[in-house]
Amino acid sequence: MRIGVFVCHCGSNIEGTVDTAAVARAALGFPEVALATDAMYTCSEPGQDAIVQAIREKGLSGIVVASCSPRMHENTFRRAVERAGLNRYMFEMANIREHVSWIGKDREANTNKATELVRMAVEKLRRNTPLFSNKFDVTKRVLVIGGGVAGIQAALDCAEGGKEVVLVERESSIGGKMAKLDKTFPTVDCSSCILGPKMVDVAQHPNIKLLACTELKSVGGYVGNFQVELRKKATYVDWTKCTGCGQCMEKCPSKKSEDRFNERIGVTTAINIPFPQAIPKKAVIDPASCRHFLKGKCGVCAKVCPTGAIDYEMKEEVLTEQVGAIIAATGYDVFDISKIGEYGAGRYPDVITSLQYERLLSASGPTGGHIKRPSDGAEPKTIVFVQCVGSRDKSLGRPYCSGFCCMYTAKQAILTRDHIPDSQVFVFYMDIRAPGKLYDEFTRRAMEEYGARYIRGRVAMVYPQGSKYIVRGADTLLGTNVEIEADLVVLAAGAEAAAGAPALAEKLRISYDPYGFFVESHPKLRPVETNTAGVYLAGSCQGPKDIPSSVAQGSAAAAKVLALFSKDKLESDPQISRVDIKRCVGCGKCILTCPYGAIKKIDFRGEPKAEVVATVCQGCGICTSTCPQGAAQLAHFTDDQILAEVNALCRF
Amino acid sequence: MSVLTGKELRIVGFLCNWCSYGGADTAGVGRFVQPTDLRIIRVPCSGRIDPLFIVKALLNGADGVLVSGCHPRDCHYSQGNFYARRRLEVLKHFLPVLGIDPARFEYTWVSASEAQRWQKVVSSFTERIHKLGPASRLENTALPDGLEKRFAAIASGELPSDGKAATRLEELKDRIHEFLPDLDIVIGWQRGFDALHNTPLFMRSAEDLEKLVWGPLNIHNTATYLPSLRGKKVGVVVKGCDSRSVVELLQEKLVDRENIVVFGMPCSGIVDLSKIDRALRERGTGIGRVQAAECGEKGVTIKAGGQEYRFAMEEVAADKCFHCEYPNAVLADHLIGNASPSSSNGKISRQLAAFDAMSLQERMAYWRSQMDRCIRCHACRNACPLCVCKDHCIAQSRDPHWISQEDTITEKLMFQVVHAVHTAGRCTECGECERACPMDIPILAMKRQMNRAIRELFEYKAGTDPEAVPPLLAFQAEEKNIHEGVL
Amino acid sequence: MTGAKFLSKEKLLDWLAELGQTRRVFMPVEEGGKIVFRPCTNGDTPALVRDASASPKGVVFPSSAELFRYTKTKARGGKSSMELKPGTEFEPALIFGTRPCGARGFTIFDRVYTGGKFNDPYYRAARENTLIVTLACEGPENTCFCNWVGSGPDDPTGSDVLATPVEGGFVLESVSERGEALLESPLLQPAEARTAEADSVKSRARAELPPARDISAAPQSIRALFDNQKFWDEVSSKCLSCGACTYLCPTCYCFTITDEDHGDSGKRLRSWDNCMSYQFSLEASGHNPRPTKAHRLRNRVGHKFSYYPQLHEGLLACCGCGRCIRSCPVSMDIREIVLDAIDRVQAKNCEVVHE
Amino acid sequence: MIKQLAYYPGCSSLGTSREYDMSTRAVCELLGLDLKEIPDWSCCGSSPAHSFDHSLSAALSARNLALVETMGLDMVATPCPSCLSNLKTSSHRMQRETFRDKVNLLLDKPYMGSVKSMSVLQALIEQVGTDTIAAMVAQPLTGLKLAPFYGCIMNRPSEIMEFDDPENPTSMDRILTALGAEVVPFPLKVECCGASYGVPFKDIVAKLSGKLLSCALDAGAEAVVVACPMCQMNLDLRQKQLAKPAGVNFEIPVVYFTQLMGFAMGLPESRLGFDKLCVSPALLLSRTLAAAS
Repeated sequence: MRIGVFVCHCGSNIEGTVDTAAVARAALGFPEVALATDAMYTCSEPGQDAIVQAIREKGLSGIVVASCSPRMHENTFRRAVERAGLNRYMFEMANIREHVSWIGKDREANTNKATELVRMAVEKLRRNTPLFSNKFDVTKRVLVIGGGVAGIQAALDCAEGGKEVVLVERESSIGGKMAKLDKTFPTVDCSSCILGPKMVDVAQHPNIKLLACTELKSVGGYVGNFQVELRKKATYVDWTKCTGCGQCMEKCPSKKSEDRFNERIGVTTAINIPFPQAIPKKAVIDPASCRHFLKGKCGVCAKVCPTGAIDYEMKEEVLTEQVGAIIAATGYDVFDISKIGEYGAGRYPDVITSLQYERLLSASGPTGGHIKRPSDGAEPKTIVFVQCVGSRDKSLGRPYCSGFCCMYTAKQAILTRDHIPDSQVFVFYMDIRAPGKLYDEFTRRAMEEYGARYIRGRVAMVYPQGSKYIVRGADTLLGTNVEIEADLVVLAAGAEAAAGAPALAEKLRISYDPYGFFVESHPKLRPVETNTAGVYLAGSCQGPKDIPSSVAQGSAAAAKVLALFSKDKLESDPQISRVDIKRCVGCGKCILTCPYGAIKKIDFRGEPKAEVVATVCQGCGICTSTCPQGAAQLAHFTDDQILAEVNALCRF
Repeated sequence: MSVLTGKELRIVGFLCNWCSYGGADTAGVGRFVQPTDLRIIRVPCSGRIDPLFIVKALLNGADGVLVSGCHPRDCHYSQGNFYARRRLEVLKHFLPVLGIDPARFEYTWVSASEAQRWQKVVSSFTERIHKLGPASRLENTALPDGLEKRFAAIASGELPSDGKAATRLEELKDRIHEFLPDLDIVIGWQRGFDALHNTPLFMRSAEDLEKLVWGPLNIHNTATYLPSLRGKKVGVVVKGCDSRSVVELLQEKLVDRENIVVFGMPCSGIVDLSKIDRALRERGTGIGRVQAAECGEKGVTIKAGGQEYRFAMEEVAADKCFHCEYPNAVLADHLIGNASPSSSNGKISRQLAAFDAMSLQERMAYWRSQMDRCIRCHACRNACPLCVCKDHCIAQSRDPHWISQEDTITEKLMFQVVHAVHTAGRCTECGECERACPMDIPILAMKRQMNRAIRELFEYKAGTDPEAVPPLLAFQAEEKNIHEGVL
Repeated sequence: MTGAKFLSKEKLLDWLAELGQTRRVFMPVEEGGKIVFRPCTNGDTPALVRDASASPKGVVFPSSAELFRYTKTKARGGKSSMELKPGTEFEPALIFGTRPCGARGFTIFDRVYTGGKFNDPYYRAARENTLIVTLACEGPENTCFCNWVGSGPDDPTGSDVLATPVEGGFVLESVSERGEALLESPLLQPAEARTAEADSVKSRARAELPPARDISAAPQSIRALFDNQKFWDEVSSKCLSCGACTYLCPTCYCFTITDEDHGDSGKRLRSWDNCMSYQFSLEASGHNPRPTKAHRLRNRVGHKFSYYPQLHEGLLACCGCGRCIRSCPVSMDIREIVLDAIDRVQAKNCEVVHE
Repeated sequence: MIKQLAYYPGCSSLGTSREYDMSTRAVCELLGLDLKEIPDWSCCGSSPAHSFDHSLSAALSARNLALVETMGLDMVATPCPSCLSNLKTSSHRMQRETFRDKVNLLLDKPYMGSVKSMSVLQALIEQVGTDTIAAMVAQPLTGLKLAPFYGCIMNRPSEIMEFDDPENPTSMDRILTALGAEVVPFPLKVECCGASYGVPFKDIVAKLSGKLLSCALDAGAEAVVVACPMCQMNLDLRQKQLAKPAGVNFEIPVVYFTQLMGFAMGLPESRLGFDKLCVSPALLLSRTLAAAS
């Protein structure tokens, strides 16, 4: 090998504390180094040209650049050496800026350290081999998991982009949390009026295949070629026949089914269409409360159904879909307020969540849009809102801010005063977080125009006294205790990761944080990508989000998918693991530990061997450190390459 | 060119690309001043870091090794640091047995945004290494006097017992006889070249069965042969310890349950031929001159050079048999009786106790003196029932090139570390490595130390549950007994 | 020729120290319960009660020897040159206290490395500069079978001096001319009457050895069984395929060559190799002509008792020391395999005759 | 099966809450809990000690815990939540090595940290259980409406006390239900009665305790059931003082849960000490007896 070493001054960034010329001189003494020089700005156009020229003129077969972090410019230089006709992997970087010149001023020590880092890079490069990507076909269909507003947006954008979409939703209708809202902040426009048309678009779009009452069972394959198994739950109603007429609901004698859509405020019929604007508008039987299932006789719905759609024998089905990309848009759940004993939720019927209150406000809700106390149906006159319930609370393991509670509480304060003009509204808050467009103005309106009384402080306790509730808290601005006699207490319950999110993440082979929210690839620069190629995130599954952010992320994820699908062939990263079949003894330890299921057992002349599925492997190298025979080797980070670096440091 | 003498020490860092390398970059961007000793090797993931890289560095000149990866749950590859955490923690527990101060190795988690934290990690680790000073080198250590005596002073313990050992053989033969027609081979033991040396027996016919013997001279682990006989129907006679190897092989799917038939024999301890040799030499003769030997309940009676010598089992039993928890097969298709286990009380072996009593310096010197004898025959490895790589062991490979042909003590010791690390969480402490060693090098100590770590960290014993996954091939998001992150 | 000399036990260390003035003296010492050959240092006492665990071959033929080292230097203008330095020169040595079998082992090396058309300079230099003072055996161990291979407890083959233990010391007899010079030390006394005592020690030792088995049919028998995979499978079934037997064997002379390269410098090593290892015959293509331990054991037994004798006038490549039996982790017995092979072929021949 | 527990009566047992101590011993004896009084026990230091010096406070408790270790027992029960709070806090703090060393320096015999402290209430719930209690009832408290009052420190802070729900405990509710009584929903069951202000700020106590009793009456309770000597004293002794600010003449008995247990299990009154209470529950209890017969 003929190696060229380029030591960068980076202006004075490196040269200021490192004698780059001395580093270059020392590098000339390293094995197989044919050329070593220092340069002002290696990454600049002339700098790159110098590398290209040196490769051509001096017949170099490998390049080391000692400059900034490879996380900064590795790709820049790889492209440069490629322009000169070398393989992009015949290149190494020594990070002498972030790891040397910027962290100390001792020029002697820095120069020495920089020289050693160059030696390491040279020793590694000597063991590098050209690596080549594979090309493979892309299935241009996308799976969107979750039919909330983020999923709907992502599905519509992809469909509009001409790609087929499979949209799966766990509930019987899409719409998600937004469908449950009465109005939205800061415009106070009707939530279902703006979401409804989008839901209809989903139902009618020729490119969208909507699967409600369906969950993800398993994911196999890799970017461009996922095989997805979907579990379609038994609805006991044949949806191809159901017209959504609702006669079954009218006649159903069992009215004890929990009303999930209305956040369990009241009950509903065992056969049910959750809300009038449901998409698909199809009935579902809840076998937990249906008399047919509980007692073995009833059959009223089957009798009244004009299309004969009822099918008590229906079984769960497993469907298989081929897709090239997956968007997870599984949303969030509301914090379980009964976990806070001092507020008495669960014991006191009139201590409710904001989302339950939203249903009380909604004209399609259980009270027809009239605010009534769940306990006695009376109209409350004094309503206390408590913010940050299950948010920003380390003791509950919920240290994060849910982000949208300040805003919806202000909205609900305003709506309360609209609905019951003679009501008194109190809001306990820690800080008002309203950084969005028109947001702060909106909270001000709640206080100033609508007379909501904002009290800065936490609520210590809620307890009943007669038919009222005493809300005891602190007013930290006045430095006093306050006690308010309330008719209704609304807790602004924070967002938490949707139930089952970690399990889903494991199926999708993506990371999740300690709270169960999915982790994006980069918090700033890759907010909708995950570390698994081909899997994207939209909406609150990544962290609590309000509607505009969710919609924006839905569109962003769709854009990523469309960009991915704009190529007919994808290239795999060649920095993946390979198994030397001659060394492999087929013990299967790599298969056990691979987080991607990227290694499979094969039969080679009657002997078990491991084989890496190149397109699934993400290049973590766990198999390499697991394989005792050194048969599995991660290309570009092989045992020999790392040993060369260790030896470069320890032998001298 | 090297570290700046007097100013720096040799500190090697292994950082994952996604979090910690980024964190170090961020620290640079933020101009967080750090000591200059550390040299960083970039790897994709902390899960890529083979603990052997760290030992390699520490044995070959590093004064300290620092590993840093993504915080648990933040791994770019979702699970890499979970595996790394287990493996690195185990290594930390293992290093002292080599005489390497575990404080010279640390692993921690730093995210790409934690510049300040990175600065603190580098500074405090560098400071720690400077406090420790340059590491002592294997080649430069000298053995203190009287170490052997200290070894000998440590008491052993209780042996398992089986009062009916004498009558078991016939029952075993009957049972094998019954199943032999359906089996290709049954592995047992027979008398070897002299009265003290038994040797593994491969029975193919009823005639072979007559050669079968039972007793404390059946020192070999019959499970060792199973992986190489895969595909055949094999019967195997096992002692309790052998059965744990069978279980471990099943755990790792290296043998097929349906193809093996296990005959479990209750064991009341086996002899250590080296101990007998030593005892005979003290009496002026040697194991090579043994004319007859008889093993009874009370011990071993040996005739050599016309004289008779009696040894109680306690004098000549293998160390592993003291406090034996599993004198009966933990898994058997045919269990020929039961022995009563000795009380284990969680006591550690004599060997480990002796190591614990040594200073780190002494341990290193001890290995230097012991490994010097190693002839690199790899009998330790080939006798190990779990060394399934055998023909493809990295000790003899040029690619990857972990170990050279130079017969330095460092290279020889490195191989033993490879063996210990590769069997970590898998080793059942059957002791075959040490028993097989023709030079009597006490290499089992390394595995014992490793197993102690595995027990403490994962409350796990290899080869006791066929369904269990070896702990280093698994992880928990929250590790009960690992409390990392001291930096 | 100087007559036999007597060396009293008390003067043994002095004599060794005297020898140590002109050459490195190696002797068997006890280490961790085993006996190995180590340079003689002040205060050490040789372990002479029985044969060493390791063979003396390592003194002459080290387990890993540096043949040469190289350094590449770059001149300005990109031209580079390679400098070669020979490995460390062999300094004169003396092995004290090997048994006759160990000394005889060197003669088996000699035929290969210096006797025929090949001349190995490294071996020759070492061999020529090494003197061997052999200690005759007083009695056999269970694994001894030197009389089977034409040797015996007082076999002087390969030695320069033969020392026979007698009451209070040793009777030293020179075997070679170089050995004779060793007996000129003022520390030695004329042996006189002690020679007879030595003779009786020798004959007693010879008598104590169980009678030798006739293995003259071994070369043909093993050759006849070459393709009998079943036979080799059976006899190798308990073999672990480790290298204890070969590395301890005084007659196993195989080596491998590797370059340990460190970029611009490196060295070429010659190290012991082991035909029981898979790597021994592994070809670069991945093909291995001896893929199983049966193939490899066949080679080891065959080499010693069939192929080597065919090349070297019927002389066996085995000195009968029994180390391979004694140190085998599973107590394999090479005698048994050889006898088994002879028996099988004989039985087969009988069958043929009967038919 | 008889279970042995060390017993730490606490100073109140010698004075203001003798009836609590008596009834506790009687009930436990009946239910097979063998309470071994710690020989030579000393004061837990109460609030004054820990307001002054944490290590001194811990040493006072640790001395008693070390005595339990000498008894060869690993559990200690105390009727008084304030004592319990000190025992638990000390153990908790002494898990920290530096603190433990500091405290042990003050002690003759170091405390090794092997003792689990619990309230008598917890011991009855966990070591006996409501099933056994229900089975031992001789005269059920049928028709008796009771407000169980736990006080503010019995369960809090939860990470130290580690028993029952800190905000809505139900252990005493379950015992009373097992005795056959009706437990009224009592939202202020973990409120502060103001005990430590008893001397300097009587007006605060009047406000806090008054609210508690009012709430109990509002909830329909005929008696308040307590598990704390301080609460008992405040709510019972001061009813006259509370009457004025609250505008109510309370006259509501405040009894220890152990007294009611003893009563329901038919223990003689001499072992239960109802006569030590200020507001006599005699009327209520005789009503229950009448209802039962």
